[in-house]
Amino acid sequence: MRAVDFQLTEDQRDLRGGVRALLEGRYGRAALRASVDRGEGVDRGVDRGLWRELGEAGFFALRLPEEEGGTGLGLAEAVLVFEEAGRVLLPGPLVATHLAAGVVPGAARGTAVVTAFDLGGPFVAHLGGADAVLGMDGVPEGVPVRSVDPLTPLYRAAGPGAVPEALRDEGALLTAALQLGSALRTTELAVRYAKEREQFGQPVGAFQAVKHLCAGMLVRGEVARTAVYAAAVTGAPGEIAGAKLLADEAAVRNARDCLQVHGGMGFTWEADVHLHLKRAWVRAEQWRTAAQAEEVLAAELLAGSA
Amino acid sequence: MRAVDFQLTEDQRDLRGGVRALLEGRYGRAALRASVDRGEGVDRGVDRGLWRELGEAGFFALRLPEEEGGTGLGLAEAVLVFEEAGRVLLPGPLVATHLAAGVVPGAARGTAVVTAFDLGGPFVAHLGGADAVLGMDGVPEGVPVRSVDPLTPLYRAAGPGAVPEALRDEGALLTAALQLGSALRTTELAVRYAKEREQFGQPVGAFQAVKHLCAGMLVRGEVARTAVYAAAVTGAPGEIAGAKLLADEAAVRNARDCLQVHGGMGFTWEADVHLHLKRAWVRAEQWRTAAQAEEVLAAELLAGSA
Amino acid sequence: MDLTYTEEEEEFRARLRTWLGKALPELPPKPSPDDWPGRRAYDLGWQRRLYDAGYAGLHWPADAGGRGATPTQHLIFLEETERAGAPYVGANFVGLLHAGPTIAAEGTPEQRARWLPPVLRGDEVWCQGFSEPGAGSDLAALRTKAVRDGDEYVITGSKIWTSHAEVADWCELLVRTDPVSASVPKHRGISWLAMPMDAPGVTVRPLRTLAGSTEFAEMFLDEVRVPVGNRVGAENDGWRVTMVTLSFERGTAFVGEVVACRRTLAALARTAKANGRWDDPVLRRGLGRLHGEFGALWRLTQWNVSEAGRSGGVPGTGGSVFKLRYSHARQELYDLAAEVLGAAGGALSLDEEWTLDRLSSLSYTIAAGTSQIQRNIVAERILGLPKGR
Amino acid sequence: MDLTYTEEEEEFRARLRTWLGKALPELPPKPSPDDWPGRRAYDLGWQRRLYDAGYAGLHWPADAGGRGATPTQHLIFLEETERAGAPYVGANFVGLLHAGPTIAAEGTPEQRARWLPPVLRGDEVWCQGFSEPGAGSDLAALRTKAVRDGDEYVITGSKIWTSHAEVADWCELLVRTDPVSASVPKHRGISWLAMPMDAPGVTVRPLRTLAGSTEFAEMFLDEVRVPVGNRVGAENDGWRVTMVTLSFERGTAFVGEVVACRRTLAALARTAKANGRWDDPVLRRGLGRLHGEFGALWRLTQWNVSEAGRSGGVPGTGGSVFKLRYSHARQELYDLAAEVLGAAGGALSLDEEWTLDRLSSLSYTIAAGTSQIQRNIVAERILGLPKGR
Repeated sequence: MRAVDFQLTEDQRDLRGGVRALLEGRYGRAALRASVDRGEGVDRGVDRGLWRELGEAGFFALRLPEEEGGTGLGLAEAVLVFEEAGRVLLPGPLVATHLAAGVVPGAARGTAVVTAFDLGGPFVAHLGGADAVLGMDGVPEGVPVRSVDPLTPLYRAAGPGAVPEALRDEGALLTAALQLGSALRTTELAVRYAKEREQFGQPVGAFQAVKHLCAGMLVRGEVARTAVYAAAVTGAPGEIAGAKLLADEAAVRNARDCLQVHGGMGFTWEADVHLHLKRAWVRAEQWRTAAQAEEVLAAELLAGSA
Repeated sequence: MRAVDFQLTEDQRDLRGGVRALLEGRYGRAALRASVDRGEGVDRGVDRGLWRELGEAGFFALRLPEEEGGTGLGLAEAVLVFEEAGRVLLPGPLVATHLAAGVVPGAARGTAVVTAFDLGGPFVAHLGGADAVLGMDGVPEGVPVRSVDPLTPLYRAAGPGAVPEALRDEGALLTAALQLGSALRTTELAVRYAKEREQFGQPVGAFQAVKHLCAGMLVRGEVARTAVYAAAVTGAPGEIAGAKLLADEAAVRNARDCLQVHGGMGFTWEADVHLHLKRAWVRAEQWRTAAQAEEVLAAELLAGSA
Repeated sequence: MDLTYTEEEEEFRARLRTWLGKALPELPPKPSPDDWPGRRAYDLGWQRRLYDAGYAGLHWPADAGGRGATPTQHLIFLEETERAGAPYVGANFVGLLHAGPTIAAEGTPEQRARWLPPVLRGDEVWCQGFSEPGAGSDLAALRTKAVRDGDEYVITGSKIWTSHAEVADWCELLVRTDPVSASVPKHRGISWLAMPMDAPGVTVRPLRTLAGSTEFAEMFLDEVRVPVGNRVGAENDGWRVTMVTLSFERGTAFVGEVVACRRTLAALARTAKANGRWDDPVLRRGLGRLHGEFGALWRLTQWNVSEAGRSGGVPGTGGSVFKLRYSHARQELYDLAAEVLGAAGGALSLDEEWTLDRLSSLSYTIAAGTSQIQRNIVAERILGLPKGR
Repeated sequence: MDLTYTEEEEEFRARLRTWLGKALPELPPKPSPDDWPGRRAYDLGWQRRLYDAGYAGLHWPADAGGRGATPTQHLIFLEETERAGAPYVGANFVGLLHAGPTIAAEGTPEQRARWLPPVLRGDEVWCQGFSEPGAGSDLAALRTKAVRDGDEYVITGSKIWTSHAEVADWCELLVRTDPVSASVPKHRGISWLAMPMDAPGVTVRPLRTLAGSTEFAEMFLDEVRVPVGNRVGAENDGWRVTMVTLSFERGTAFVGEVVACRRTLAALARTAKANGRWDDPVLRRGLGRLHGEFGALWRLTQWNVSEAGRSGGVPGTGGSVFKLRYSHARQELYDLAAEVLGAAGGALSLDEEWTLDRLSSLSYTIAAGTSQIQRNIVAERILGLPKGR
């Protein structure tokens, strides 16, 4: 007898495994650090070769029907793919380009780079060299500002000044999936360091204080994972708001705890932990902030309790 | 050369020592548990004998000028005395009666029991057998409600429905001092238990997780102590609001952590920790709540930053 | 990933709902909290109705008299009974969830025949004698001693946190049959016994909690004689025998509670709307956040249940993850409730049910493994971090 | 308890204010953050002005060339210089606050005469060579090795987190002169040396932090020769010698920072008022709470200073209490700043000074003893809890 099965299907596991292998090969740690170095102080735009490869791998067209060149998969599969992208800190306007597939020519195949005014204000990410902006005709001029995240160039530009409302839920969910991947990754980084680094004659991970920091990270990650997967399956706005809230919190707080576990080494530019934290800060501001998510949830709670 | 000296003077130390000795003798643990047992289910009113002894010891008249039968001391000394009362969970409307000294006949000497509508609503503590209510003519009828704190009987009554505004700062500060005493006491209780209780072949206090809980308790207590003492010296409304906020937090959170350190034993009626937590909950609602204190502080911050 | 129920599952739910709609109104009035014999009768009566309707031992294997239901059916059962306001498992808790499954897994055919049917039928009540005053988190340090005397064990010691001891017929008891020594580590030398509660030498004393209630008891054992035939599993193998119980849990332990918390949260939102606190964004957003939190916890329950379903009933480590987060969220819920009510709304009055529940919530980070112990489990068993020196 | 300053103290403050009002406008323009020689010159220039005005080594004992000021005077000095926006101690940090006091306490008369006046006058810069890649929290596990060769030590190893190494003249260096063994615990066998930074074999490499800046450096030592006469204290007694430094601290370590945070918080309130976020009670109350927090931290500073004054300069354990709370509060401050600004207000832009300060705040729970180490200190040294197995 079949039962409600919240676990991943075989196909979903395969999809995730394939994406992970692709990204490990194409955007491993060396590539990450190279793009950090390359991007120093200047926006060199999205790596077009990589973007096309992502397109070929179905990153953007995943949810398009097969007759439109997609693979006809759903939000659940998209979330698994974006989780993997979040793990390796894949740069670029992934969410906006994915949402543009089937709408903006070239987005589906990764030949176009599409961004969005998803920061609720005059700032927009990855505007340099973008081919389109979701919900706008043409690409506005932008003034670069120094971004806190070396892999998310920011521009000040005149635009709609607001998140494209119709896409807000899907954008928030996919961004939550990116956060989830990062939260799971920083847990791994912290645990690995805690096993290797010795102080006072034993691995620091043998100290209960460090152990409990790591346990807290795992719990945050698993709760966020459940929320994100469930929201992907149901597509309910309230669940998506909850997923964004919990994934944002998991990504930011796990990065902070990962930094703490690493001690001084975590404070260096060389360690990847700051890249996770900075990206998590950026993504927490995208599509739906914590305050907005809480209001959505509160309204749903009250409506449902009537 | 004399310097700014935030430390206690010799006289202040003597005062505190004297009050501590008095309360240890007159209201030690056995007396505390006896009054818990005696008060079960019914308000037997304040222990008049104890109240008079407190009056004789200057508990209420402390700040009255000598010509009015007081000892002419200041808020700093009152705070030290109330801290001691908070340590031993001394019951009764201590703050209201202290504030009534010199206003309500008998309050100064402890022959009158005076309470106040300091809970911002229709509830008033210790109304049963009270001789007066601050800011009211006469004592209203009250309907007893079952109080969460076995040593703070509560009544629903018609009254001003608001905290007496003129006395709010002093009331909040003295209540903060009670909270401070409780926060320091629960730290001691937790540390003592952590040293005695053995699990897995060592005192639980040797486990870093327990150690760090206790360290957090000490920090909260010391920060609250500084805030309360400083507010007593300056009498500034902003500092008093900060002191109430920090002392409330220290009392409630330390009681919670004390309970956690005690494990199952902390969940028993026999352990004193619940008495501290319940009283801390009551006092957090008296004179100035956290939300009110934060607003006072915010307004002061903005005014001072102009 | 699939969150839609199958047709069979929906049918199961529908049948259950229909039955609940009929059975619940027929229940006698609920006894008062301190009427222990009344509570026993009420809880056993409910169990008997479940038995008659075919819902008893839903999650037990068929060869133990159970229905062999899937974890998801069990989840549906717990969800629906909670939603319908059916009685809690109450006095049947230990028999159905701990002692019974242990006997089912490790008992002899005779032991199963003797003890399991009365549990399922609602004839006998069990209690648990595991914790001791000196052995809380460190359960294996237990010292209650059983000395063999012919066909009997003679037992002396004391137990704590025993619920329903006043009205139990049997106690699943952990005793030390081999003293700890250089060659006997503390996890060895423990045996599992079924002790009749009316045996001479058993004294039960109620243990009052900070909530003022006496849900638990202390139990003092003074040369209590228990037949050797009441031992389940081999002598000195009781620790392993006890751990087996957990394999029946399958992630469903807190289903009812999460459903209840979500209902409580909705009630709190209504209260906040009615008393005006809803207009304070600090409280409103706090309620929204908790709605997201409990939504995720509900999904985590489903996740754990479906994981247990895959692994054939072996519990994942999801239980520790869930418990850590849930116990904290439950405390937050009642702290927020106190803020919504405020002093003026009765946050300090035991006449408000919220206040009693707030007090009870304090045990959640302690009972059944403190949060500190749970974090150790997560760190060492899931993350593989080393034990300290 | 008294928080009013004495007449003498108010006079001291008034004189200092007058002098600052005159001296600050005469300062040259501030060098850019990556102009290390410029920063050295600027910081030393400021130190020279302090020296000429009689404020150099205010808290040093008179027999070390200092002014023997009371802790309160020192507190006033730090408060007023911060309020006036005077330069930070900068490149003079190690000389004035670590190496200098150590030499003053433990050096020979010749060593004091050689090294202390140039520090006070602003002629020489010191850096600190304590931490190593493998010895962070566990500082005593350091492995940089010094082998005696006649009148010299030959030093090989590496150091990390050395600030101002690029422009320092001297390094206070901890080296292992006796290898750890069964009879030599790790806290023994360490010696304190003054190493000239221009000695052959010293290589400095900038260490970039997550804030993108290179405030720190790594230092590689390859058979560096240092005269034995540069050792302060006895051979193998360097751990004790180093700890002595702390006795000069007297609770004043964070005075300037707390004053600065209070100013920052006020600026944040103005920003919130201007951008409308002030009307959001969640943020407004958060700001109010932090105002209370930093108010208490300021009072705690005064408390610690007056306690140190009583105990004659021996630091209380108040330092750990303060640091635990302060480092957390500082991070909260910048997190709240990011919320007040929001993405639309530049919270993600390094063009906002807030953002850089937010990044820097991340080191506060790590540097100079992680929060975990500080909690151990509080628990073991203040509360007397036992060390674990």
